Amino acid sequence: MADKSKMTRFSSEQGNTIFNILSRHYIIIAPVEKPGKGRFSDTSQVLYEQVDSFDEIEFFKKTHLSAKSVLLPLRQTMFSFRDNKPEEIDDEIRPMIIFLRSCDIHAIKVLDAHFLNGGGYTDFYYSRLRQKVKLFLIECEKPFENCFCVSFQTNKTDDWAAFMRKVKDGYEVHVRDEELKAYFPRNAENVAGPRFVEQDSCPIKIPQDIDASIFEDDIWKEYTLRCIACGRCTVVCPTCSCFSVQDILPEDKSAGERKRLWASCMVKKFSILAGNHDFRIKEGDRLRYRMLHKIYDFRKRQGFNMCVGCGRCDDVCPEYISMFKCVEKINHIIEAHSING
Amino acid sequence: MADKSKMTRFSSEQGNTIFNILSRHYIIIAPVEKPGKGRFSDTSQVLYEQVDSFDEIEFFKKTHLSAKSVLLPLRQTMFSFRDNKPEEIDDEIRPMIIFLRSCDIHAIKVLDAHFLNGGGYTDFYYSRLRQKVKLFLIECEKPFENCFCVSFQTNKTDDWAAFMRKVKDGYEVHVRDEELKAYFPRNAENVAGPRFVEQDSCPIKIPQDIDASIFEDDIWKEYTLRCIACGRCTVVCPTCSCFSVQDILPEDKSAGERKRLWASCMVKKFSILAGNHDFRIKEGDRLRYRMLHKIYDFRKRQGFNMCVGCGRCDDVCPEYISMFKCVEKINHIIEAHSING
Amino acid sequence: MYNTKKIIKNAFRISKVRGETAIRLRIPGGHLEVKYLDVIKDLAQRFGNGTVHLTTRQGYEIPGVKLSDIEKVREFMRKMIYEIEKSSNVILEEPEKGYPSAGTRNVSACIGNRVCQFSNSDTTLLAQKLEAAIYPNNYHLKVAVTGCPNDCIKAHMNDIGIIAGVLPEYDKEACILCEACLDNCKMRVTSALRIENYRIVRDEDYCIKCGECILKCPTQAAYRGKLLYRIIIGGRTGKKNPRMAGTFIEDASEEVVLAVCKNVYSFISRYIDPKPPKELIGYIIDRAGFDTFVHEVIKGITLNPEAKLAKKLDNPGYFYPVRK
Amino acid sequence: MYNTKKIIKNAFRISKVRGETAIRLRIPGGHLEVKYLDVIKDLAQRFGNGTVHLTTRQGYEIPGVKLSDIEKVREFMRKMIYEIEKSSNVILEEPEKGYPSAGTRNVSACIGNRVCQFSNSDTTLLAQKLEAAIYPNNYHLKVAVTGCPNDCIKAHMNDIGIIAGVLPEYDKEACILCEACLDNCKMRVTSALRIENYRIVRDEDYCIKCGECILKCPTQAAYRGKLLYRIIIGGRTGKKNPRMAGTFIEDASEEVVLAVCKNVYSFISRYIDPKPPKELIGYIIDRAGFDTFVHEVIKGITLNPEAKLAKKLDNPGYFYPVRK
Amino acid sequence: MDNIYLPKLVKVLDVRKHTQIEWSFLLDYKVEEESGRFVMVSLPYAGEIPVSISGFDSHGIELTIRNVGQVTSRFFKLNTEDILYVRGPYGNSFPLEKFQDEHLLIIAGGSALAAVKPVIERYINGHSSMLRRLDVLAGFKSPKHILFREDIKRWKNSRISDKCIDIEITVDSDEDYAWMGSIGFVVNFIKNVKDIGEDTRAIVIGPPLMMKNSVRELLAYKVKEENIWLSFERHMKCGVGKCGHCRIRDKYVCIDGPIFNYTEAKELID
Amino acid sequence: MDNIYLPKLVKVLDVRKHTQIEWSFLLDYKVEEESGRFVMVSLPYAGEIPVSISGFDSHGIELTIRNVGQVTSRFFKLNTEDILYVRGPYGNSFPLEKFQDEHLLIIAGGSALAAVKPVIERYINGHSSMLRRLDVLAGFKSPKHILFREDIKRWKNSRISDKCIDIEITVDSDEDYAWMGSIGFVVNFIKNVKDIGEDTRAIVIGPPLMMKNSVRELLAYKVKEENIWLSFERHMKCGVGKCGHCRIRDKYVCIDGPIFNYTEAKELID
Repeated sequence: MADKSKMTRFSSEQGNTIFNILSRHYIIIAPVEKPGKGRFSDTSQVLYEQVDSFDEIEFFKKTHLSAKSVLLPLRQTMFSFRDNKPEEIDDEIRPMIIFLRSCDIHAIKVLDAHFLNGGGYTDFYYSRLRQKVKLFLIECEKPFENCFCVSFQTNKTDDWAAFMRKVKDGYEVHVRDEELKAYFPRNAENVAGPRFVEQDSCPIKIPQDIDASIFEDDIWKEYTLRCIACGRCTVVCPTCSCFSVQDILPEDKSAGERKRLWASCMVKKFSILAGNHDFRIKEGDRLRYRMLHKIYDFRKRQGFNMCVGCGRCDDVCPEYISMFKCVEKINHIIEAHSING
Repeated sequence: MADKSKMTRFSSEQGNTIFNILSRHYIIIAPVEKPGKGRFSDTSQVLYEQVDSFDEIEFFKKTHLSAKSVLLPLRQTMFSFRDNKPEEIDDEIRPMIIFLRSCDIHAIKVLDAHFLNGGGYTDFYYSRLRQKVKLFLIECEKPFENCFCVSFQTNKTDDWAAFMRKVKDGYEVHVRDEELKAYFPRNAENVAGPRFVEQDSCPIKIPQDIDASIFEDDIWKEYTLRCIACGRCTVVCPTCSCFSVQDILPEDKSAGERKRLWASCMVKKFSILAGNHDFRIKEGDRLRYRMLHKIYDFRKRQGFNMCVGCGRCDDVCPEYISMFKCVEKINHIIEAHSING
Repeated sequence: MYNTKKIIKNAFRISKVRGETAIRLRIPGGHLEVKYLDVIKDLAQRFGNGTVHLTTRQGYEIPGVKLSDIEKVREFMRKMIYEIEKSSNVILEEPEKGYPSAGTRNVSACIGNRVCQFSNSDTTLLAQKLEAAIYPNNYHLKVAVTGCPNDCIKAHMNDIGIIAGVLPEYDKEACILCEACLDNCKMRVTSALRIENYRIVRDEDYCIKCGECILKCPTQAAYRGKLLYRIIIGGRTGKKNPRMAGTFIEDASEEVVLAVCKNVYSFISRYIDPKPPKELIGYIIDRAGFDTFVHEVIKGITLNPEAKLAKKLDNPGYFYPVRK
Repeated sequence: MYNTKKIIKNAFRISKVRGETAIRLRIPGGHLEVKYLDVIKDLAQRFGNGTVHLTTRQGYEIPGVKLSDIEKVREFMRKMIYEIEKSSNVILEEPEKGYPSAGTRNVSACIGNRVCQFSNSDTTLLAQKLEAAIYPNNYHLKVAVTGCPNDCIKAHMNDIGIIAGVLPEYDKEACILCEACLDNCKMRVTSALRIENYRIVRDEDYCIKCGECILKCPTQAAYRGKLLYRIIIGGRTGKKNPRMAGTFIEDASEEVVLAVCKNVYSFISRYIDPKPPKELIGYIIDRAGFDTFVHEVIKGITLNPEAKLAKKLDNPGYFYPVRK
Repeated sequence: MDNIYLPKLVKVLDVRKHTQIEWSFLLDYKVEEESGRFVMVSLPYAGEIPVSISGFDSHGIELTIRNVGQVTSRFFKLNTEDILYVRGPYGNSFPLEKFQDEHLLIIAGGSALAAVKPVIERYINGHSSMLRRLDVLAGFKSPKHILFREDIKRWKNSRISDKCIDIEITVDSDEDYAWMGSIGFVVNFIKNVKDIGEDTRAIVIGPPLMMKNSVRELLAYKVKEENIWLSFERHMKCGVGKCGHCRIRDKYVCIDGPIFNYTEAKELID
Repeated sequence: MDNIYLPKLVKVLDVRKHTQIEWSFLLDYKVEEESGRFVMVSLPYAGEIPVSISGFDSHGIELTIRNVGQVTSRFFKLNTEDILYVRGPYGNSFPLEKFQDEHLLIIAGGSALAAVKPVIERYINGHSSMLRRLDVLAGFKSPKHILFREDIKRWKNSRISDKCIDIEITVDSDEDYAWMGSIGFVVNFIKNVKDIGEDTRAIVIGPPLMMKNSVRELLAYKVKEENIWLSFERHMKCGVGKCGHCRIRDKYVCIDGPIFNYTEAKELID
C-alpha cells in the first residue's frame, strides 16, 4: 500500500509542465471522454487514447473499451511477406504509460499469464509491447455500476509504477518507479494513498468447482433466446484475448502482411472448421463457453480467475445479459446438484 | 286563444284508436326523428314524414327541413306530354293533417300569400294541395336554439284546426275544426291551452326601412368570404319557395313530364341567362338578396315579414352564418347611415 | 440483469440510454378519458424525466424510466392499463405484469365521426373492436382505421388499413339538381357523378364511397346507405421497400373487417420467416404470394354481398437499390 | 354566429356536432412536459367531454367543446400554448387569440434519439427548429422528421419528410472482420457493404445512411460521421392520388433542411392554385413541374458539399380512376 | 281553377332568318297588341323561356329568338306548320300614352331591338299623328349581327318622307371592313340625337352595361329620370311571379316589368 | 526472443493424389517422428492451417490435405519444388508406450486416417515386436473417397504375413455399386474385431459423431476408458495456445492435444 508520506501534489499548471517532459519519453494513454463518439447518436464514450495533458484524462468514469488494445492491438502486424519471405517489421516501440484502475491492472496480469508463459510459449508481439509499459494506478472512490471487483479480489493492487489522483485544481501522485521519479516534484505531503473499493454493491459468489453437469442445464437454452452473439462482451473485456490471423495486402499494394485481429468466441465462425462443422452454434453455448472460462477454466489452468469484475460486459450487453446474474444461476445449479445429486 | 274547457285528454292507447280512424281520412304528417338519417354518419335527423301513430311523432324537437315540402314538393309534376299535348295529371289528393309549430303556421301564411294571390296569379298546384290541408298546432315550451319568432311576431297563432300536446302517457288536444271534432273524444278537462314562447333568447330588431345604400356595404364582401353558396339555408327555410322547371322523361320512357323543382337563390345559375350573364355571382350578394327578401322586400310587397324566425337557416349553415347576426349588422349600418347621412 | 426480450414484449422500450426504458401505453383508437392524464403525469414525474412523447400511433411513450423501476412502474400503471384495455373489451389477465405483448401495435384511428364531418364511421370504436379481436398478439402488425379516403391516419402505411366508406343512396325525388355533389366530386374526388335525364347517376366504377356527395347535398337527396370498408394491406416504411398498402377487399362489412384481421394472424403464423425478428406482412405476402394470402385470410369468412376481392395486390412504392 | 374560417385558422375544428368544436394543440416534435397534462385535463373536463384524442400528428384534440366557450378556452390555454411554442422559439404574438394559423400543421417527429437507439438525430429538436422556421403559416403543409430510414413517423406520407441519416465512418484498424455490419446490412438494409482485402467497403451507391452498421459494430470500427438528412417531398393521402414522398435532396445538412423548408413556402405562394381550399404541394409540383420547384426552392441556398439534388421526382402511388 | 302553367299548342306560320343565330317565328297566336310584353315558349324536353313579342300581325305574333341555349336550339329545328307551346302574354307594356306628342328616343342594344320593334313599327307607320319626333339608336356587335335588316331599311326609307324620324344603326366593331355606317357603342351616338333634353322620352333596352351607360348619358343630357324607361331581361321560369328567379328586391320582372320607369328601375339592384 | 509465429520456407518434394480433393505433399522439413503431431502450414494471402503429419520419411514429412477451404485450395496449385510456409510441429503425440505388447484397435473415419497413418505404418513395418495385435477399422463416405489406396493395399498384404493384423475398410454407401468390400458405418464393424475387451487399446479419430458413436460401442465392449485415445480436430490460428480458438474448457487442443485420453476427453465439452 502507498505510504502517505510519499505522496506528491501539484497543480494543473504544474501538471502541464510535468506532462510535457514526461511525454517526450512516454506515450501516455489514459481514459478520455469523447463526445459524439458513442455508438448511438449524440452520445459520448470514455475511451483509452493517447492524451496530450493530464487535464484531458477522465479520472472518474469507467472506460467502455479496456486498455487491452494497447498491448494487443485490434489489428496487429505479425510480419510482412516482402519478397515472399516472412519478415518481422521493426517498428520502434516507444515506452508507454497507461492509466488503469485496479481491476484493469489485474486484467494485465491475466494477459501476462496467458501471453508470456501460457503453455510454455511466449507471445513475441505481446511481450515486446508489455516490456515498454508502465502502469499508473487510478482509484475508484466507489464501485461503478455492474462492478464486482471485490468478489474477484481485484479491487486492490500493488502492481503499479505510480498512482495518480485528480483533486480540485490539481493532482496527487505517488511515484514508485525509480525511472519515473525524476519527472515528478518531491513535495511529500500528508495525503491519502490510493483508496480501493472495499465492498461490491452486489457481491458475487465465485463457484469453486464446476463439473460437466452444468453443460446440460436449461439456462443456456434461455441464453440462446436472449444472446444475439454480437461479441461486444468479449470486445470490451480486458482479459479476452482471442485472435484470428489474416494475410492482408495493404492498399498501396506493397508487401502484404500477416496480421492478427481480435476474435471473439461469441461471434460466428469462431470455432468453425473448413467444411463448415462448427462446435458451438447456439448463442447460449457460446455464452457458457465464455462465462466458464472467465470464472473457472482459466483458474483451473492458471490458478487465478480470468474475470477481474470490471463489469464492462454487463455495461455493454445490448440484451442486458448480466455476468452477475449468470454466475448466480450457475451457483444455484451447482447447489441444487450438490443437494440432489 | 284556446279555451281550457275545450281541451281533451286521451291516453297513448286511446290515441292509437283515434289515429287509426283519423288516418282513414287523412294523411298525417308530423315531425319524426330518424336515426342514421343525418348528414353526418351516426347522426339522426328530425324530418316531416307521414306517421303511423301519434306516438311516432317527435313533439319536442325542431325539424331540420320544414313542412313546406308537403305543399311544394321538391319535385312536383306539372303536367305530362302524353301525345305531345300538355295534360295535367289527375292524382287524387288526399286530405292531410300537418303538425306544425306557430312559426311554421305563419310560414304557410307566407306561402299562401305568394302562391294563392301574389301578383294576381294563383298557383294551381299549390292551391290544389293547400285546400286539403288542416293544420295541427304543436307548442314550443321554450325557444329552441337560434329561434327568434317573438321578434317576428310569429310566436303565436290562432290559425289551426286543432292543437295537440304530448303529455305523460298520452295527449292533450283541442279541436276547433268541426270536421275533425268527430274523431276525438269529448272529455273537457281543465288543462292549459297552447302555450307560446313569449321571449326570444336573443331578440332581433327588424329594420323598418332599408334603402339602396345597404347594397354598397362591405359586410357583403365579408360574407362572400364566408358563405359557400351551398343553398342549405333556402332549402330548410319554410318560406323559401323558388323553383325551376324541367321537362323530364321518366325512367320507363313513358310520357315525359314538366316538373318543377326547388331552386335556391343561393346556388349557382339561379339568376343566369342563356349566354351566361349572371346577375349575382358573389356569395355575399346572394346572401344579401335572400336576407333582404326575408326581412324587407317581401314585407314591402305583402305587408308582413317573410321570415318567421324559425332559425332553421342558422341551424343548418355549415359556416355558422347567422341570420340574427346579419340583421344586427344591417341595423348597425342603417343606424350609422341615419346618423352620418 | 434485464431480459430485454421480455421487457420489449411487455411493451417497454430499450432506450439508447443505458439502464433506461420508456413506458409505452396503448390507447386503442386514440381516444382517452382525461382522468388517466393524472396517472400519466405521475408516471412521468415519479419514474421518468417529466416529459411524454405522443407517438404517431397515438400511444404515449414516457421516456427516462429506470429499468430498475420497472416493477414499480408496472404496479403503478396496472389499474390504468387494465381499464383502458377493458374499455376495448380486452381483459388483461395479469395487468400487474404490464402489457402481455407488444408485437401487435396500438390500433390507431383518425379522430373519426365523433368529431369529423367527413368520417363515415366511429373509427375509434372500430379500432377498439379490432383491439379486442387481435390483441394481445406477438406478431408484429400495425392496423389503422380511417374514417374516409382522405386517410388522415395514414392507413396506407400500415400492415392493414381500414378505410371507412359509405354507399351513397339517392332519392331522385328529393334532388333539385343544384349540382353541388357533381361539382364537388369533380373537383375533389373522381368525378364519379354525372347528370342523366335530370337525375344524378353515380358510376360505381369510379365512386370511392367517400360520402362527400352526401355532405354536399342541401336536400339530402344523397343520403347514407351501408357503411362499407376498404381493407388495404401491406403498407410500410423501412429500409428495403417502403410501399403503400394496396386494396385487398373493397366494400367489406364490419364483420368481414374483424374476421379478416383475425385471420391475418393465422396467415402470418403459417408463412412467416421466423429468422428476422419481425417480418412484416407485406414481405410475407411477397414470399407466399397474394393468392395464398387470400386463400388463407378469407378462409371461413362469408363475405358480405358487396365485398369485392382484389385480383392482385398493388403496393406502390420503391426499392432502395440492393447491391447484388 | 361564428366565423368558421377564422375558427379553423385558429386551429379549432368545426365538429360534426352542431355548435361544437374541438381544441387542437400543437406539440412540435411530439415531446411534451407533463405539467401541461393538467391544463389539458382541465380543458377537457371544463369545456370538453372529458376525453382527448391523440392525433397521428402528435397533437391533442379535445372534442366536445362548445363554440360559445371558445373565448374562455382561448384564455384558458393562452399560457400553455405560448409556452409550448416558445420552447420551439416560436413567439405567439397574441396568444390570447389562440394559434395564429392552422395551415402548416404540427411538425411531427418520431421519438428520436432521446430514446431510440436507431435514431440518427434528435428529431424532436429538429422538429422544434422547423416549427420556428415555418410556423405560423397559413399554407397547408405537413412536415415530419424521422430519425432513420425506418421512418416510424411515416415521413413518406408528408408534404415534406426529413429522414435523418449518418455517414458511417470506418476505422479499418479497429475492424476485426466479425461481419456483423455486413450480415445486418444484407439482411435488413441494402447489402451496401462488402469485404475487400480484409476491410469493409461501403458502396455509396447503395448505402442509405441508416447507421445500422455503426450500431452493430462491436469495436466501433464503424462510427458516426456527419449527420445528413434526406429530404423527401410530395407525400400525401387523399381522394385522388395517394402517393409517397419522393427524394428531393439526399445528404443535406441541417442548415439546408431548414432553408429548404422555408423556401418551400415561397414556391407555394407563387404557384398554388388559389381555388381549391388547400392545394397540397405535390399537386402544385405536378402543375408547376419539378424543375420549377427545384429552382424556386434552392434559390439562395448554398448546398452542403455532400448534398445531391434529385434529377426527377418519383412519387410512387396510385390514382383513383377518374371518370372523364 | 285555371292552371296558369298549362301552355297552348301553337302553329308556326313563318320563319324569318336574320342572322345565323337569330330568327323570327310568326306564330298562329293572336293577342292584343301591347308592345313590350312577352310570352313563355317551350317545347317538351327543351324547357320554357320568356320571349318578347317582336311583332303583332293579323295572323298572330312574331317572336325573335337568339339561338344561345338549350331551349332555343330546339326552336331552330322548327319549320312552318310545326307546333310550339306558348302561354302568355305576360308582363307590362310600354306606356305609349306617355309618349304622345313627345320626342321619343329608343336606344336598343343587339337582339333587344326585337322587344321594342313593335313600338318603332307603330310610330313608323303613323308617326306624325303620335310623336313630335322619333329617334332610334340601335347598336350591334358587328355588321353580321344586325337584325331586321329589311325592317330597318324600311324604317330608314320612311325617314325620307318624314324628317322627324331618325334611325341610326351602329356596330361595335367591323373586323371585316364591310360596314359603311357608324362604328362605336350606341351610347356614343346619343350626343348626335337632335333636340335631346329634359322632356325627351327615352326607352333603353339591351345588355345591362349598355343600359347603364346609356342612362348615364341621357341624364347628362338632362333627360328627366321619370322620362326614361328600361326593359329588363331576367331568368324566368314561370312568367307569373311565382318561381322567384326574376325577382329584384320587391319587384318581379315578369309581372311588375319587364318595363320599368327609371325612377323605379334605379332601385332595382340585383 | 524467439518469434513463435514466424514460419519457415519449405520446399515441396513430391505430390501424391489420392482423390480429387485429397492429396499428400512430401515436404523438405525434417522433424522427429512423433505420430499425432501437426504443423501450421500457410502461404501468403491464403492463410494458415494446422495439418497433421501423415508420414515421416527420411526426406521430410508428408502432409495429407483435403481441399475444402480457402487455404487448402491454394495448396492444390502447388507443384514439386514450390515453397510452403511451415512451422511446428506442435501438439502431443500418441502414447506409443501404452500400446506396447497390447491389442491396438485404430478406428479412423475419412481423411482423419492421415493423422494415424504413421502409427499404422510403424506397426505394419514392425508389428510382431511391438503389439499383441493390430486392428485397423477405416471408414469412408463412398468408394471414391478412399485415401491411401496403395498404402492400404500394402497394409492388407502385410496381413498375409502377419495373422495378428486386421485391416477393415468400409464405405458408408456405394451408390455406384463399384465396391466389393464392406458397406456401413465403421462403428458397426467394431463387433467384428477379434478379442476386443477391457485391455484393448483404442485410437479413435474422425468426425465428432463417428468418434462419439465408436467410443460408446467400445465402452459397450468393456474397453476401459483409460485405454481409449481420441484425436481432436479444431479451428486453430496459432498452434501454440494463444489464439484461443481450439480451447475446450481448460485445455487447448493445440498444446494439450490433439490427442486426449478418453478420461480427459469426456470432460472436454465444446
